[in-house]
Amino acid sequence: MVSEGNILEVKNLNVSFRVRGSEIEAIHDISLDLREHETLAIVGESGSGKSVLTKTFTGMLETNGRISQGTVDYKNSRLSDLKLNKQWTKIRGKEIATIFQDPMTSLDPIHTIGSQISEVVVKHQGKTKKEAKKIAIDLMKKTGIPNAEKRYNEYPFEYSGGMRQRIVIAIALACRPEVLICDEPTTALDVTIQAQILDLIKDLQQEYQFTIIFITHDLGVVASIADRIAVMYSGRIVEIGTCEEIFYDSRHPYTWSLLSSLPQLARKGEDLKSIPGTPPSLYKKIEGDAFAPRNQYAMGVDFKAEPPMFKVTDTHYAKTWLLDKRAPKVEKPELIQNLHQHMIEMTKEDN
Amino acid sequence: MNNANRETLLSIKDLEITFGSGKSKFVAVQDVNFDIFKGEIFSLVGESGSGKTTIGRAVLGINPTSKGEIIFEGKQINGKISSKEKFQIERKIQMIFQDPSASLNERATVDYIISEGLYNYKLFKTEDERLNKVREMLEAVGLLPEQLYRYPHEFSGGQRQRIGIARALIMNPDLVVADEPISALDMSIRAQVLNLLKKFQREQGVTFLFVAHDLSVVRYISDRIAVIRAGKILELAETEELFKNPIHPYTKSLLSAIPIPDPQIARSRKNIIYNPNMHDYSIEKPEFREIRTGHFVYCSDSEAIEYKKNIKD
Amino acid sequence: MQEKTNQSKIYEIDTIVPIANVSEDDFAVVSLNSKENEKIDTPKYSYWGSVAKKFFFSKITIFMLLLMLVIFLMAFIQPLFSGYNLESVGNINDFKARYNWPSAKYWFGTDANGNSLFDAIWAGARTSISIGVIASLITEIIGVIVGAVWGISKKIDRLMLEIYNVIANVPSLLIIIVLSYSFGNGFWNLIFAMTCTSWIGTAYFMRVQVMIMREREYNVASRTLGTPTKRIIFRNILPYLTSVIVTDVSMSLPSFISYEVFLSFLGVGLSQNVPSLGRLISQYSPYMTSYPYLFWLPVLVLALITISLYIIGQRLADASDPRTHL
Amino acid sequence: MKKYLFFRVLRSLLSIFLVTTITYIIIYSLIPKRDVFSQDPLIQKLASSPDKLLDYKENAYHKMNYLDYYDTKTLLSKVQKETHNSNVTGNHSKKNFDILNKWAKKHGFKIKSYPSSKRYYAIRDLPLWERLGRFYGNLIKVDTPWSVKDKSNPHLKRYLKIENDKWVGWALVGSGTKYRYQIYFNSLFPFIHQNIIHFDLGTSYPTFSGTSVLDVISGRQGATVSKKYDLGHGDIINSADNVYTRQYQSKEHRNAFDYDRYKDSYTNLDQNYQDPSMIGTSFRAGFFALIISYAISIPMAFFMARFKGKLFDKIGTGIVTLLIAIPSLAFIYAFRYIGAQLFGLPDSFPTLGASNFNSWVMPTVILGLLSVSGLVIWFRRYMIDQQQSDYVKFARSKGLTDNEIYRKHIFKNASIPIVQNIPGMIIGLIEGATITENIFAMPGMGKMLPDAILSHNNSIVIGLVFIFTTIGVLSVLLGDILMVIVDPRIKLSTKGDE
Repeated sequence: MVSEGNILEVKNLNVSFRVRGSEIEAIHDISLDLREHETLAIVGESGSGKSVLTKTFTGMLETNGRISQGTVDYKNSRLSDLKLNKQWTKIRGKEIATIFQDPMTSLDPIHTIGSQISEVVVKHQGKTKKEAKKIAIDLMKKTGIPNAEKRYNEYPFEYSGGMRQRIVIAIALACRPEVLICDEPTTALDVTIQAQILDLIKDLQQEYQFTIIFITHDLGVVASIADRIAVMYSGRIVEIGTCEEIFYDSRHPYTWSLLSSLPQLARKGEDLKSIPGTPPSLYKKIEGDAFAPRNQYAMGVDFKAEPPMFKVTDTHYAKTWLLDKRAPKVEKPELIQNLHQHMIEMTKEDN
Repeated sequence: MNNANRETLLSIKDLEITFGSGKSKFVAVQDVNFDIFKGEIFSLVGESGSGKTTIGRAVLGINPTSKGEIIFEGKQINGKISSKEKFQIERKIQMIFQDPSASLNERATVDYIISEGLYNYKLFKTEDERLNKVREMLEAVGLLPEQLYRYPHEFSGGQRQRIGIARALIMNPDLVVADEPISALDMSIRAQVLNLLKKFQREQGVTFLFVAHDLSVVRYISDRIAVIRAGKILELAETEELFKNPIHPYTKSLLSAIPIPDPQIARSRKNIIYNPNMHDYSIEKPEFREIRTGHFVYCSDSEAIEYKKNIKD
Repeated sequence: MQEKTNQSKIYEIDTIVPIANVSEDDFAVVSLNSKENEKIDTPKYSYWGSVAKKFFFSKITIFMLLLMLVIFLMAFIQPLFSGYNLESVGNINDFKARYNWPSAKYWFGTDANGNSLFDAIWAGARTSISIGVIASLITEIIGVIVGAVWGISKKIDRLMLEIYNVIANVPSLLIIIVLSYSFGNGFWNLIFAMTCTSWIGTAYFMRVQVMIMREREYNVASRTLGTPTKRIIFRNILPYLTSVIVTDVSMSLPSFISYEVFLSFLGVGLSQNVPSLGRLISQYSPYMTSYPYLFWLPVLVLALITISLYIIGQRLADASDPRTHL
Repeated sequence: MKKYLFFRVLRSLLSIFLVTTITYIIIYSLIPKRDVFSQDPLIQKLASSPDKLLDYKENAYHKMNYLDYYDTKTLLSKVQKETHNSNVTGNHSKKNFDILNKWAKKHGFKIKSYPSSKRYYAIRDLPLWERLGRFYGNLIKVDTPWSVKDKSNPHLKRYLKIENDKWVGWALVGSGTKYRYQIYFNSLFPFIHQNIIHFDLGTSYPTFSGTSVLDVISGRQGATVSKKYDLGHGDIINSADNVYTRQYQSKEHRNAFDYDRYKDSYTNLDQNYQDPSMIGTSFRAGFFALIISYAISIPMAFFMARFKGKLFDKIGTGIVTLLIAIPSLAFIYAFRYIGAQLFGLPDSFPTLGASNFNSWVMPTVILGLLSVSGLVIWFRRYMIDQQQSDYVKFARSKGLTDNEIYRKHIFKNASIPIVQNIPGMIIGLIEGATITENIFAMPGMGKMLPDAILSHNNSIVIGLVFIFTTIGVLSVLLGDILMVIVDPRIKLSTKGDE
């Protein structure tokens, strides 16, 4: 049972994979609440475990992966206890739907676009095929497909990337889900299409009132869409807060680095701020703070003990020793100190 | 900067590139004109299918051209040229690829990958000299000499891309075509690669043709930017000029699509959608015109007048 | 367990979190060695080392390898001592020597002519294995080379495709039968008949693989570095195809042996005086019920040869696929 | 699309032509022509009379298109007709030789004399290209109302009409044609039959001596059977005649009894035999083997992929590995043994004959089983490849059950390459049939091939190569067309160019 106002709750979740005889931990001690009707963005680089985390919500972990500890609750059911595919089919689509990164391959290449939408309408809304076709065409129109009646009978290869992603969204909508997981839905798309898809998702959320989990590696993308942002690194949530808190008042050095390295913030003539090195290999056991070796503010303690979650405000938490009383008071990098002011100036200047 | 005084390294004139023939003929690039000056980073920005990569590959001689000229250091390098000449030009123009995992030979060591071009052009006298060159290059891209005999798949994405850069730059090229070198990388890694390219431009005077789809990345790195759509260049200007005075509606739409990393501004911002049917070119034919010094736009006469009126300074 | 609960606990900002073994001094910013971040933690990778490790990992593979070794040694050494002659009828009138069931003296028994089946089988196995190995080698070498060139060069593609289309439409057994009929019987004639067109199948297969490879970015990269085509084939393309080639060999070896057996069974192919497993099987097939050992023992040896070859080949192909090395 | 199809068919025909021609050239240039007699018992019998032996041999070569051969009588009639010189005889004399030799030089012949009688005869070796020319020149024969040229029957009517014939029912009936019934219908597959176009692949020798190759392969076999023909008015005739094959018979060869029965000149006809033809036997076995093979492999591969890594998959993989690794000969023997011992099925086709269902069971089932391993491996592979694809992941995330995903999406996608493989299966079946038919002594085309080779029946070998190649080429064509039907992404017009 989840608490009032929440739709999904994750508690102390650990997920591990068996690879060539050894156990690899992909998710480490994550706790997370998802509020009803909110948009939660999960930001992290590849390998940080952001997709693995959401796969536990729909039972789509690869066969060598398992939840080794902790619980996932959705409304009245404990998802972490579901084992059989049959049990999951009650959740997938109908309750929690997912759209994936690559719209080019998400659709079955040899079935018509229309049939792939109405298949879901028939399944989840219990309509006849004829009714389903009408609903499908409506959904196509709603997601911005021009000439929907005609394009209903076309095949995926006749659609462009942006159009396919709209279809993928239409299919997800046809499930009437409570939660929509968007797993990097715009990464493979061009910038202008990305902006349009983001607008579309926003508009549809207004209309259908579902909850969104938006996964991305680009912090810049989520500013316009997220209510809350969780930053992940190496299988851990290192900072979580409202969108404003993350952008204007972040506390974790990794979040600082992510923000500083955004090209939109770069200053002409200076080097871009970059995060040195590469994310830790999952094969190696992490001691202390996973980010420590790349952290310019790293302290001795970071190599010895894993930092706990510190509460900054009721909505804002960060997992770094810098928030311990003993730590030196470190200012965040100058580049992102007056982010809002800076961005206002820049947008003015650029017309 | 006055462009007239700058030395042109690469000049593209009336370039047209087509694929296929007969009914399935497809014009990928048309009427493309631009110059790249020595030592600058010139960016070609457009969406997928706009023909930007095709132009980059034509410069490298990978895609054949159907019309027009590509002139490099005063000599035409497209069309029919002798294989000997081609071989010599191949050394001077190098490429950095988009996908670091696909563009490295997984069955070869880093040593071989970086030395491949050296072997082909016999750019060393002794084995020691070659090894030294490779080690230096490895260092220059921030990798460790001890990783010389490792295989690409042992490296992370960002590291692999740096191997790709090392392989191209060890050839001492005059021009490097960087084809979306960061779009396959994680946000946090991108800066490393961009800084590295900038460093080579600054320190060794390498000229870059930087192909990208994202204006935000390009702004930081490039000296001049050309915006391309559907095989035609729509606008070309110096970077700051383009951002301050975007003229073509398509450029405006591209700029409006750049994500703003600020929740308050991002939420209130409107996305401009470009409709290519807004231009009426049925009577007046569009041309690539210089609207103000160094700022070119693809437009008709009446549009040009309109655009000039709206320029602010 | 203590530690786990500790981790999950949330602390107010600016509190002192109790932890063991940490002093005040640990809360000072330390300088980082940026090179340290570039280090690779995994042990060094060697392709062939990993292939060997993966290959010898399975007990079945080792068993099959031993089995194959024993069979090969027997087939190539035993006939040197036995002096077996297929057409020898010296013992035909010695009734004691005829139709002996397997025993300590005649391990595999004797046939109607009083010849030892044990000797016959190894002499036959030698022929059959030789044919399989030689034919596979020829097919594979020609096929891989032609296929590589075919896949790279667009010029010869059209012509080769037409040739391939003509040949591929004809059942290969038909080609082999007709050719070995036309060229007459004999060991090398048979090999020629078998390999005359078989290479084109391999070549076509290689062509498709090479064409998939050819457009990969790293080959384009090599071209921009001025690498000549020959080196692209040998350094960039063929190394990727080892597992594909090994798979192909592991399929073609048993099939050539099978062809030989069948042709000899029909009485086409090898000369009358050459022993082969196919000939033994065909010769002894009437005894299937009366003296079953005569028929089933050659069949068994034949099956063991092809099974061991096939399984070893498949395992080697698996092992040489780097995706399995992780 | 139409243009593509046209060129596609043209290329297929070219393939058939090339393969047949090459085979023809190889066989006729590499195999010594005297080999054809190596199995011929008549040679021994004729050894005592060298003239007859020589005549026999040269006649055989003549039939096989190695050479043109005129014995003394024919030679003389030719020469006399042309030179109007009735004095010339075949006897050994300078004068005769000169006259004959003069004619021979003009026509490229050589005059030779028989070993014992010393009488003259003429031969002309045919160059390979001329033999090939004759082969292709005679390949297709079209029957028209002007086909029959019989001087003894000047009033023969020449027509084609559709009528209700009392022997065969409604048919397109011809007169002046070689065959009486140009198009007719009956209960035999494919129900509509024609006699307008006939293929002539040469004459069989030494086995089935003198019969046309195509008749050997496509003619029914076994004992004759009588059939009842109800001609109306209570007129019922019991006859073994196969009335569908009625051909024109000239007056001089006419048999009065037959003429009385059929009331026209079409009295030359085949008998009804009880067993299917060679081609029919092979087709029947091949068709059902194909069905058996798909019926076993598709579900097997489906469930192996569905439960990948589970017990069923492991057992299946083991079986498939064994099937691939064991030589087909050993496999067939083992299966034949099991079938005979456990189910009492005949281990040879002729034991019970073609009319008994049990004779067909083992050869057909085994032929089907031979292709199972390959099909299972590929289909399982395709299914597993599909399992990894993104659309399956997406289908799962939209709440489809595994059953729905496998049935609607994975199976259909994996079927596309399988459709493309159908031609390969058919070609494989031809190979398999060569083996099974031999082992079961089944009178089909597969058995005929080695039989023809062992008896040096070159015409049959070439005929079989022609037929097998045609089947192969047509099945590839069929596969390509099927692909276009099942896969929306492929358009024929582009496929040929790329």
